[in-house]
Amino acid sequence: MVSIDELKASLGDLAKEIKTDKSGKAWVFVELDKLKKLLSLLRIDGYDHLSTITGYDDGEKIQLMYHLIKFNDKGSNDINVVTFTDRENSVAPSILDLYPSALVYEREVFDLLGVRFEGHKGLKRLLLPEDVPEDFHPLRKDFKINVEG
Amino acid sequence: MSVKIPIGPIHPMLKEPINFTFYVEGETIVDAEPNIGFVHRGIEKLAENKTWFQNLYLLEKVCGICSSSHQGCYAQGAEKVFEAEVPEKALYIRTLMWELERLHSHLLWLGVIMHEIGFDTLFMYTWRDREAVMDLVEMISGRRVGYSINTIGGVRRDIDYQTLSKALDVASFIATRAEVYEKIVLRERTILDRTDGVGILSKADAIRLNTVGPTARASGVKRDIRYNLPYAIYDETPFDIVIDDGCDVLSRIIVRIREMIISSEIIKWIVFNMPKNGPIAAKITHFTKPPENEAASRVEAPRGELFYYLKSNGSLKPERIKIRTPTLANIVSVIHMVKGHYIADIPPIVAGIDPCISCMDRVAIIDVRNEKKQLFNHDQLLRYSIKWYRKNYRWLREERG
Amino acid sequence: MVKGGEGIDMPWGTLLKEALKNLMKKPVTINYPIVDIKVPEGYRGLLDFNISKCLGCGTCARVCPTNAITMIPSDKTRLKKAPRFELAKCVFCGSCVEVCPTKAISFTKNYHTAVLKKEELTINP
Amino acid sequence: MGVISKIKRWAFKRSLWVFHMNTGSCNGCDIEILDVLTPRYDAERFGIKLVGSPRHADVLMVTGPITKKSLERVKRVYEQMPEPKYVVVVGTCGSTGGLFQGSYNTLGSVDKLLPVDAYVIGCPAKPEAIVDAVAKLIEKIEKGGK
Repeated sequence: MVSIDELKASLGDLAKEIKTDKSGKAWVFVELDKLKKLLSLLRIDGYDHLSTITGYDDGEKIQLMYHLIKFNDKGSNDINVVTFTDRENSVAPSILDLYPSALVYEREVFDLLGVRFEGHKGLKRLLLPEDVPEDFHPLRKDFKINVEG
Repeated sequence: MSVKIPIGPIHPMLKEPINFTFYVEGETIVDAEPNIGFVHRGIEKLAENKTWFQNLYLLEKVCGICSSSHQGCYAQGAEKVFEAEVPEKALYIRTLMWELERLHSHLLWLGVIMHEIGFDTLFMYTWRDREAVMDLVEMISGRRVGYSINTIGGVRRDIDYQTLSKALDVASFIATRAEVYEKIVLRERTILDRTDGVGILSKADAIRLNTVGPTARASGVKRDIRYNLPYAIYDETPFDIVIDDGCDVLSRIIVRIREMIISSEIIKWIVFNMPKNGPIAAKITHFTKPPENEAASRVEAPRGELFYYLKSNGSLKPERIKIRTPTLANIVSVIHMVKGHYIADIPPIVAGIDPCISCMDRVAIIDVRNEKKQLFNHDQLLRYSIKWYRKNYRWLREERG
Repeated sequence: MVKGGEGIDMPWGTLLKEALKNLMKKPVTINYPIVDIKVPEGYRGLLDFNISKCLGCGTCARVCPTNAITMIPSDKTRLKKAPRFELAKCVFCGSCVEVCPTKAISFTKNYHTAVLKKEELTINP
Repeated sequence: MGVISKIKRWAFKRSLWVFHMNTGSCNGCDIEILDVLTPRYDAERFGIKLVGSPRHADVLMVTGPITKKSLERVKRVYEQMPEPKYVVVVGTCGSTGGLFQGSYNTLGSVDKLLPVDAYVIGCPAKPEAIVDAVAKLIEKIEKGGK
């Protein structure tokens, strides 16, 4: 379990807010322009496993969540880094150079939510066919489906 | 995997809905590009439109092979969202199903990889032995695949002494069979020639590419969510993590075979330590509304780390559900692994990560020297690789020592 | 990991022993279409519906994840509505069996789900 | 009835070759189809064989609700099969859409695209039911359906 004080000390004022949920997991909130700096600090600290990138459209902003693990025998830590990007002009820095496994995760978020990752060469759709309209991003909240019957 | 990739899986051996483009120079692969999404069914969007309880059955169908891992991982996350206390007996039954699933999944995969290298005898043996596990899960849950045993706050069915003693029998049976398989795999020339030294993924690369599950452990990376971030009852369960430093397909086979033995030991431990009575589920019904909350949940599925993110908005339907299946995490490693190998090695390498979307149904091979494009389907590729090995057998053996 | 070891240069050594052992055993193949198989207690097969117990409350239709149950007007129940089961949509999850207040819905052990027309499986009240 | 069609029907009776295609299923039905060919059920007793090319196949076994990416492929595979050809759908999601009704990326049921001869309901179907389906199909062919 990661302690908040330790995190605060190592991240300095990069993080906007750090909180823990009921099960003791840390959620670190950060501004978009400081995201890369913060992730590189965490990467140096030993958080070398990126579980995935979650994109979530809350109606006003698009949230990007980076779920990281620091493996350390029995006392491994997992934390979640949260940042926000604009809904109309969704851009975020690519973290491919820090985490090569982000290759597929960034393509997936781009595909389903339309967030463009700057610095990701050859960013294209991962799951949907190539011929769908360019602005078709099914996980956005204004796209509705009907599951009744 | 799957899902979205996650999703899914495909038939692990005969035809898969995944498509790779390989760039080759002569016989050697210089680059590869996967094309996935043939099984993308929009599950994450559908999940936002169904209730928390209906999603139990939807998310189980992300993958038919690791269905219990998906459902259990979702239920575990949803319990955090609902802030529910799970009875201890429910956790034991849930873990029992997870381990049985690992047994049948590894047996299935062992058969598949043997088929990929053209060794169908062992394929038939493993699938025969797998039926013992399938009969047991049918007894416990009422279905062979898609057990639907988990619910939010516990499990749906109790387990009686007869079934528990059957579980003991099955565990010992699979453990003895696993020993036989290990002997065969390590001594059969046919298997050694096709898998030893093939698909190298070094320890540093495995960590750098965030490889998960048995694929990482076969590269000497000691990472197992059951051990590192214990969930359910794994922090009390005594078990060893199997690692091997061979870094090749052979190591991946050995790691999975030994994991079967470890799993059978865990099953025996669960059977002996299961609480005798007590409730099996917390009181949450189809019409209970959760508080506004979010949770991340991880379990070690047979193929590696499975990740769920759940967010509720206080209504009967979830706000967002994110699934990251282990195959998706490993697909980057596959691209790295095939580079520098021969076309004939593609089937064992790709099958080596246990892709839930597994097989390749159509492979395009492009020769970078003369831009010639050749299309293979999976069967042709298998036949091609067996023939190629027969022809090049002698010098290859010398080359690989 | 010890590769090879004794017996490696005896082609088919380990496997041949295994194969010979299996030769002596009786076949594992079940003679299915001729001999019926036994399914275990609690198997989740096709649904059975007993309209005399049904209240017509419609809880089953609300919990069904696949919209396989629709409520249609009927004279036979107290609330003048009864469920119609399109079993071609059923995924055998058992939600309806669990929530039914009067236990009017139950699982049978019938696993013969192959049909030439989907409508053969619909249960009308 | 001509002699040739009689011979054709006789030949079909004991040797249906199956091409299996996953069009977006969860793998559950796929492993059960494979199970039918392994020692416990051993469908090769009845001459049922999985083949690797649609050009050799008599029966197309489809699992899954047909995703957009697999739509073109399933059409192409069906066109490549020689006449007479039959389609068997395995699993609830391929038969009616099942849990994936309403998704933006699936078509729903297979019968919107291809003429289907037999359905195997179940999520996933039990291997015995898949054997049943082939038995029913053989019966249908004997009676001269199609």
